[in-house]
Amino acid sequence: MTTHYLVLSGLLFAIGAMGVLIRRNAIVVFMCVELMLNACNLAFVAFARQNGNLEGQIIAFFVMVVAAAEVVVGLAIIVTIFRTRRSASVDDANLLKY
Amino acid sequence: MESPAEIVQHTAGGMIGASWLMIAFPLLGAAILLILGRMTNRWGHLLGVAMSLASFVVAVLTFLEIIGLPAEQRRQAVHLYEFIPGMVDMGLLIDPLSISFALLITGVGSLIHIYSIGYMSHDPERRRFFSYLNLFVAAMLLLVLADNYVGLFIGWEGVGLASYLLIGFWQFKPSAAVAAKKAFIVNRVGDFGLLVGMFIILATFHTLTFSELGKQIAEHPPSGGAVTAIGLLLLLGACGKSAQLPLQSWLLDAMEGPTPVSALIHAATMVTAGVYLVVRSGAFFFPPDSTQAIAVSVVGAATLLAGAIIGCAKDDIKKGLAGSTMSQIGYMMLGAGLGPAGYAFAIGHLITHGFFKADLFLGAGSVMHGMNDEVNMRKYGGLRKHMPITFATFFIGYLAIIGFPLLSGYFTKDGIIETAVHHQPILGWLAVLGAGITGFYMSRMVFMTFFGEKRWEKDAHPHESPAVMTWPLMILSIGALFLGGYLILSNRLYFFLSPAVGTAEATPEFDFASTAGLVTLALVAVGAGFAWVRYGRAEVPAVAPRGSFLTTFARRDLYGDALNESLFMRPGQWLTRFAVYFDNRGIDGLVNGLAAGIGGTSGRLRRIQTGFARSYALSILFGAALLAGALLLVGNI
Amino acid sequence: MNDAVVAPTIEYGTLAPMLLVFGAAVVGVLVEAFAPRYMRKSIHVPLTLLSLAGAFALVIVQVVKGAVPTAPVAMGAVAVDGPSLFIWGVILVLSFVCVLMINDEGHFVASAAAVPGSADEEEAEAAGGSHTEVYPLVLFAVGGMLLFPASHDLLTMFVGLEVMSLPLYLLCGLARRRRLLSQEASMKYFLLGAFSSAFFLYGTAMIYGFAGTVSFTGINKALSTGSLLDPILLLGLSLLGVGLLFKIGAAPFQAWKPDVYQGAPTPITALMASGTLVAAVGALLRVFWVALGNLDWDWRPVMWAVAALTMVVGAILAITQTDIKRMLAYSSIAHAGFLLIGVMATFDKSAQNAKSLSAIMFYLLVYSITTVGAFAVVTMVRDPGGEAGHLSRWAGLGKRSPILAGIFAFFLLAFAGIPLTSGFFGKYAVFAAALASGSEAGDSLGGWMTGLVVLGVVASAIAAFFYVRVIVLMFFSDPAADGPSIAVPSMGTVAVIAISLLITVGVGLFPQPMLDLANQAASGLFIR
Amino acid sequence: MGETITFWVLAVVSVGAALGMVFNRKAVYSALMLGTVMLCLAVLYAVQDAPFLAAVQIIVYTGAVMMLFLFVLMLVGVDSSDSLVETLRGQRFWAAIAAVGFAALVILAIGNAVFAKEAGLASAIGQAGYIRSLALLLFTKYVFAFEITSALLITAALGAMVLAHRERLTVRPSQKDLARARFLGERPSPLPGPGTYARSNAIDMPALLPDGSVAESSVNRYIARFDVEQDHLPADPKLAEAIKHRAAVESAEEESK
Amino acid sequence: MSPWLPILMAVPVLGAIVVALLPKGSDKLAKQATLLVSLVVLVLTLVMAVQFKTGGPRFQFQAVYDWIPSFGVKFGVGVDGIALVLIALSAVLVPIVVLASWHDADGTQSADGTLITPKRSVKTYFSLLLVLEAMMIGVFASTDIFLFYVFFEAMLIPMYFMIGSYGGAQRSYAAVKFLLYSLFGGLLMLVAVIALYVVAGKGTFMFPELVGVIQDPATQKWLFAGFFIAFAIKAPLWPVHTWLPDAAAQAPAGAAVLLVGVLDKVGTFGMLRFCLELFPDAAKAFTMPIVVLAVISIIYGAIVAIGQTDMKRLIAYTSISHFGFIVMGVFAMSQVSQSGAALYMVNHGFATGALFLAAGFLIARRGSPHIADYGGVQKVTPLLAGFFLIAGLAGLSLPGLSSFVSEFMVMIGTYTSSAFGSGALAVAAIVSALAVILAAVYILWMVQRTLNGPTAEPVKAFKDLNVREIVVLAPLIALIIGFGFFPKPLLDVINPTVTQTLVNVKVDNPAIAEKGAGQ
Repeated sequence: MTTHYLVLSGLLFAIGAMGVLIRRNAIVVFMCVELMLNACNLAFVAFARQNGNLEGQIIAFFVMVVAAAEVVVGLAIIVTIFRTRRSASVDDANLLKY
Repeated sequence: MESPAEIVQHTAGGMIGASWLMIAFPLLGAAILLILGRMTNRWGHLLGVAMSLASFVVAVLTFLEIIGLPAEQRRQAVHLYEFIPGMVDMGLLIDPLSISFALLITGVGSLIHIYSIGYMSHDPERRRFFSYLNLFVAAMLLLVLADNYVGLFIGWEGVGLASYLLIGFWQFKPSAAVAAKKAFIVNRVGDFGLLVGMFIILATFHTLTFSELGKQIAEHPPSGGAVTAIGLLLLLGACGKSAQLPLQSWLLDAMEGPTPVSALIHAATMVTAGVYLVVRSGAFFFPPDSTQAIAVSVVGAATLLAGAIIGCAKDDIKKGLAGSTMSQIGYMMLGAGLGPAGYAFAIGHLITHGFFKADLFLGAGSVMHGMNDEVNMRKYGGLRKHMPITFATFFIGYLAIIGFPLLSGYFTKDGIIETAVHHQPILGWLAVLGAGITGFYMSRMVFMTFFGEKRWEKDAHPHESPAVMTWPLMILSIGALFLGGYLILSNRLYFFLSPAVGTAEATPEFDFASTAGLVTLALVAVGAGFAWVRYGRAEVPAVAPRGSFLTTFARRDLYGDALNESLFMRPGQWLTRFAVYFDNRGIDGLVNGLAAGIGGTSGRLRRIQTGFARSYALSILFGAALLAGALLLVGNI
Repeated sequence: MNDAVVAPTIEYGTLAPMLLVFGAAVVGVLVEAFAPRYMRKSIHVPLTLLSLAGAFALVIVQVVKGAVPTAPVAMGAVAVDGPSLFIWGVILVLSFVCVLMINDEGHFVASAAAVPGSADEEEAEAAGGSHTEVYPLVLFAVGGMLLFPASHDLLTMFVGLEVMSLPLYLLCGLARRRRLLSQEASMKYFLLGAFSSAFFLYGTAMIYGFAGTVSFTGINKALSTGSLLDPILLLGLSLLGVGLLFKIGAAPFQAWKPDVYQGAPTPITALMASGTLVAAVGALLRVFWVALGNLDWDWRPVMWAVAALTMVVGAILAITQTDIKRMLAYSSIAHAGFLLIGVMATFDKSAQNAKSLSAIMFYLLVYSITTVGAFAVVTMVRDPGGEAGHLSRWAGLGKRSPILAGIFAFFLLAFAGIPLTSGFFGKYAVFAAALASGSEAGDSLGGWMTGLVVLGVVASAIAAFFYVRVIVLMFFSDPAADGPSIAVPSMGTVAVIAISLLITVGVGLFPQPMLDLANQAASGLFIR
Repeated sequence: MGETITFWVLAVVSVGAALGMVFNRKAVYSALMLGTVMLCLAVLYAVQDAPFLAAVQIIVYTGAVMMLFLFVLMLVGVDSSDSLVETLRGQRFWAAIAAVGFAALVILAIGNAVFAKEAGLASAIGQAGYIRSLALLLFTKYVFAFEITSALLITAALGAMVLAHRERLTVRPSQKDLARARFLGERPSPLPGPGTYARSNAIDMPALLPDGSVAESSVNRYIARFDVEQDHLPADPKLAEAIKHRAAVESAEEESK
Repeated sequence: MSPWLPILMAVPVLGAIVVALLPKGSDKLAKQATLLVSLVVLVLTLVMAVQFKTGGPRFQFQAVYDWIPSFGVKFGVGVDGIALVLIALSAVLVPIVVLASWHDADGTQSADGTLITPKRSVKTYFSLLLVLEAMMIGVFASTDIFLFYVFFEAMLIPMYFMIGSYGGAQRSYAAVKFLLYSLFGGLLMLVAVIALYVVAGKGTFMFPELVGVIQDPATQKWLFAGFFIAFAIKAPLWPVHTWLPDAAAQAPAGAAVLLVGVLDKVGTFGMLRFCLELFPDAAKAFTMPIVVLAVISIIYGAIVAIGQTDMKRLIAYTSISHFGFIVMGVFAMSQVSQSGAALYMVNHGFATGALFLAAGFLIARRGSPHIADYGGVQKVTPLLAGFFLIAGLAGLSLPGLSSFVSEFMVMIGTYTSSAFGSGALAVAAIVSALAVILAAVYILWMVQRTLNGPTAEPVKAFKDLNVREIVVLAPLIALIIGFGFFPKPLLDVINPTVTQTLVNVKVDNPAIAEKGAGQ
């Protein structure tokens, strides 16, 4: 079964990554990152059972905490940008280039 | 045939040991005059003359000491100092050949110095002129006295420098500046030959010193190829310095210099350095009847004709004389190519030519002095009454050069012709022809200048030159009268020189009634007569008539310049332009292009940095995929 | 059910430097909460500086005492070995210096929440407000930097990574001038950082799946036993690499660097360009040399390509830059490439590896110090609208303020690696290590290492061009009529520049003491 | 068997939801889709002997993190939706290629790895029990990371404060202050209301005072200006004049700024 | 441990610091101090040189200190004959350059009152000059290859600033080009230096200990290439020469003198010492291609020089031609050719130095380096013209002037070299001899266009050399003439080193003229 779970996690990770690439709304982009983290968690949990130790699950906890903190910071940044530009599109922020 | 005597390393003191003073005096003079500059304006010319005379005195004393020695000891090498350690030591070779030259150089040189006091009296830069003259004398003495090829070469280039400076003495005239440069550069072509010749000498014989060379050749007779190459290369050098075909073109232009320069450098001494070189190297590299020796003669014969033809067409008195110089040196070369049999005559002609040609040039200078520096003979005429001394001396020189019997030129030139007819008949008869032409153009010159109606410019007031100028003329004309006979009759010169240059198989005899001699005289007479018809009796037009093809050919210096222009200068210019273009656009262009290419790459590549976070994310994902792919690939290998 | 939990052992003494920094950060937060506004700065500054200095002193004490532990501490989470201590020392010095710069007026926004250009902002500025939260945030970031390269398992490393990054994401957006750029930088850094840490995490998952543990010791052990799980190991390796290479800004993960460096407040840029780079390289070394050291056969060829690409991209793209900070960012990319050459210089012999490690650490030290100095100079060259970022504004600086321009030129020459500057010896050390390890018998990459060094040399030459171009602008061009003004430097900035200059010159003339330090630190290699 | 069925059902659902999240134009839908994925994952955790994690997943992720997302979405505009036009040339194409390639590589790697039989968590849990085992790990082996995580949370809080919180720089005027200001001003009473008319319920119509004169101040001056600029004046010249006048006041004020 | 060389380096460095720290407005004092320091260095150098024992060990005045033990780097200095004469060359040129540059940074006005160069920092210029002097001495004195490299590269920086800050209109382009070219070569050399250290495995960079260590031919070739490219760029050899005309033309005359006169010599010096002795087999293997490049340099440089319209560029191209001779002499690997090459390095320094300075004085009077802007200078300023002419003649290697001896030795040494048996070297020598003609063309044509002919209008206002300028040129001219007739002192010092080099290169090519010299 581990393989199944891993393939699923891989798919979710790739979908998340693709979402980051094609979505313009910063919030959605960020959601995609969250999806990727979730995919990681799935892998950790699967491996935990595969390897017969609980470390994977512990790591998954940490990932959740880290994700939560990241979400806070990230959303704060997005909000700030939105206030300034009235837009949450990541494409609109491209003054810095070349 | 016998080789020259061995060179003895000079040990005792005496005049020979002090012979370096010969060079040192004029060198010192030049240095003082150049360094002190304007401070010496008042007495500079006197110092110059004094130094030249001092050198002459040393030369005479050395000469006396040499002739006091037994013949086999007359070659003395004086070691001066270590020049290039392990390769060349600087030293002097005092032998009959070099001392003859030294006497000529210092003697005629001193006379010309004295003459110049008067000739240059109005020039504000007279002091500089004398410094150059002194420099020239020093260099020329080094050339002839050095006991090795490097020393010779230093002198060789030194006289080239002095010549350059003196031709360009009036450098503010563009023509003078160009002429000076041309002289130097054409000479350098010859120097190239001399230089490469030295390479081969050193490579073959491991020495550049005459004494060692003699020993080497005596011990290991050299193979043909290298010697031929050396000979031809030295000949190239000689051609440059002596204005022989094909490097003759500079000499006519060199007449831009003050007339004493033309007399000293471009007639009496420097231009004969080529002959000296051939004769000096003769024992080593120009065995009689070898390819290179014949080449020397051929060059000589060709040049003597060319010079003569050019001389016929010139209205400029100095250029006419320059043509004649070429021609006379051609005779010397012709003689020098004949081996020891011709050496004495060649050197003899060289010495007598030194006198009579200096005489002629100075005479011409005297004429110009009196004619507001006019050089066009068509604007002379009838001057013999106005400057009698000049006329007389000039006339003596004239007679000497055309080979009027019993005058200097007669003996030496006839000697060469006879020897040539004997050894190389074709060349000999060409020389005879040349003598006839000489008779024509020299007569033409004399007639146009001193005879006929006066054709002067309005403001010309011809007058005799001051004594300081006429005295040297008189002394020189004495030489022109008698020196030839003294040297040639009873083979005085031949025997004097033979320790230095070797002896011929048969001791040459001067024959007053040889066929060639008589034919020569006849031709000369015909030439002179023709000249009388054309220029003595008939009126000389003030503007040169167009003349035939041959005249144009001669006036254009046988198209020598045109040939140089189309063969070397134009292609050279194109090459230069191409090279400059190639350097800027090609090599530098490549470098700049590379830089621009990197810059351009940068300019394009930075567009990848679009500023869109999503593109960056894409590159990260791609990178991740590549990294993973590569690692999986590497891991599975 | 009632077996007692054995209390974990935490070696507080060993971890003291890090704990001190974190503690100070927490105290800083409390100061924010309770101290009146007008007092906050005057509390923060000494607090921050003292804690950093104290932490540095603690590092020194450990080194002097020679009490470098030989096993990981804090239940195997942290490895405080020679390299860690060296890197800690470097980071602490750098952060101290950066805090001196941060301390200057005018770098940080008065009110981050106020919309740029709004009345609110004006009001906040008029009130002279500024975000004193910057200090605790910096301290947190520094704490993360200390943890990141010293962590001994992947989880701690991940946490360290985030602890280091989150405050930096925030700090990037706090520039006082050109706030749009600053916010943009912040968002880009954040999104891409989160994206890349997801990769890091996925890699961690794979490694965990392979080894059953995330401890470096355990991974290393698992590698030696061999397994049927190689594919996921390699996958994990590559994804971990993505996360780490992103942090040091290696191509093709370099794209964020110019944008973020340009947009962020300059003192923060300096901190990122120095401290973060040092920490990230330390972490990279730990992962690739300690955990995956036995896998060098696999990762070195790939790293070769990354290093080559990074050097070339950094050097070439920098040529056409017109913004000084952006140019320095690209230069930092190129230098990351040079560092990667050093990272690759590992092979069988541990003595040689120690030399390589020492070379890398030496390079990190000299490069980062010079970088901080360079950015400090950048802060001093100002236009009415803030720092004069555009290079054309720098024209003729050498005429107007020769000393400042001279110092900056010296830093640039150090970047270019001209002898008698510290940068030269850094570059030399790394190249020498690479060639030496490449010449070891049996190294399949032998000739390739030489090739890489030659490529590095070519990249250096290209890089020299843009450094030199700035010097040309400063010294050989005539100054613009309305050129930028030179801010009267505060004591802090003067100190920063002086310290950087002193080290750059000193190490340039006598590198031996620093080399000794690095050698000593590297002699024991990493704790495995 | 039960696990397999659960897996397949949830796998299909979660992948579908993930794709839905990526491809849905509306951000809110995306958020809901993400929630779906998270819930699915929670169930899968539970299936894989991680019930505690499943609970945390639901509470922390679905409960807290997703709510945060939704809040921010509302802040930014709930109905915001991406345009379907891709502005970056080739972005979608290459994104798809990269994602598919990456997924292929991952799957290839996983597929090539030969897993042993799952070890199961029984031995790891052993005597202590599931939760206790977790706690044991968390508070011994990973205690340092655990503690350091606090720094992360503090940072997050601090960061949110810095970026989002706007500190009041002036004292908020009290009601007393406001009242005093009003009575000190020109007009203590409220402005008259607009004249509303049965047919057109318009607030841009000035009220008429009892004397029949027009109460200019009854029309909002911005609206008056709008009317003037849009040439939207009433037919009654008296009213039109009043609106114009009112608009002129606004313009003058605008200029004086 | 002899203190001479460290002192020689320390004095100018200290001088530079003092000059740099002088208060504002003390320009004159700065100049005087610089002159004093450079004269002190000159005196010290001469005193040291006198104590050099020609028959003694190869490296004398050695001093070795630990510098960077971690890298195995020592601060090792010591001189052999060639290094000694080159240090002496630097020590002689610097005071002359100081005097020559006396007003270079002051800002100059041309005769018609237009500003030619703006005022620039005098102190900086002269302290850079002194720093450069220290580095020049250091680079020749280094016996540690790493130290050599350090000086080799570091030397670029003061020169870069001297060109870039004090040069002509295109100065920044020229300065950057100069720096990047040299840096690029230097970096390749760095790789070779490191590789040498690694491959040799001796743990040291000391040159004497590394001679003959590298045996593997392939390794030798690679390392040789690394060193050679750097030196070829520095030298500069065709086709990597294009930086020189720009740099020399844009640099102020004094800096140009040091650039062409000394800095570039490091390239040929390096070839002779490092390329040959460290990698003898590779050197022999590459001889022919290198000699071909050298011959191309000789001819090509001369031809391009003919086509120049800018005096300083012209001189620069002549130098390219001359460097071709030096390189040819080095690689012909005979005693005579290498001694000639080493001598050429010195003589070329004097000759080109004099030419650049004289041209510089000319340019300072007119404000234009274009040959076409002159004419008839001789009439107005005979002294200047005279010096210019002599310097020019030295440039065309007129016999009697020092450069002739060296050029002659190089050519004849190449022709007679038996190192390679084949006639190729002989052909090279003959082809290179064509340069004597081309040299006459480029020098004399320039002389004709500048000094001769009718006096151009702006030239009429020229003033002749003042005392300072005479003091600048006279010693150079004296040296040129003196060594032209009496090169023995230099050759005596150079020869043993060359002999040792040939022993290390394992070429049995004894002095060709042994027999001739046995008097």
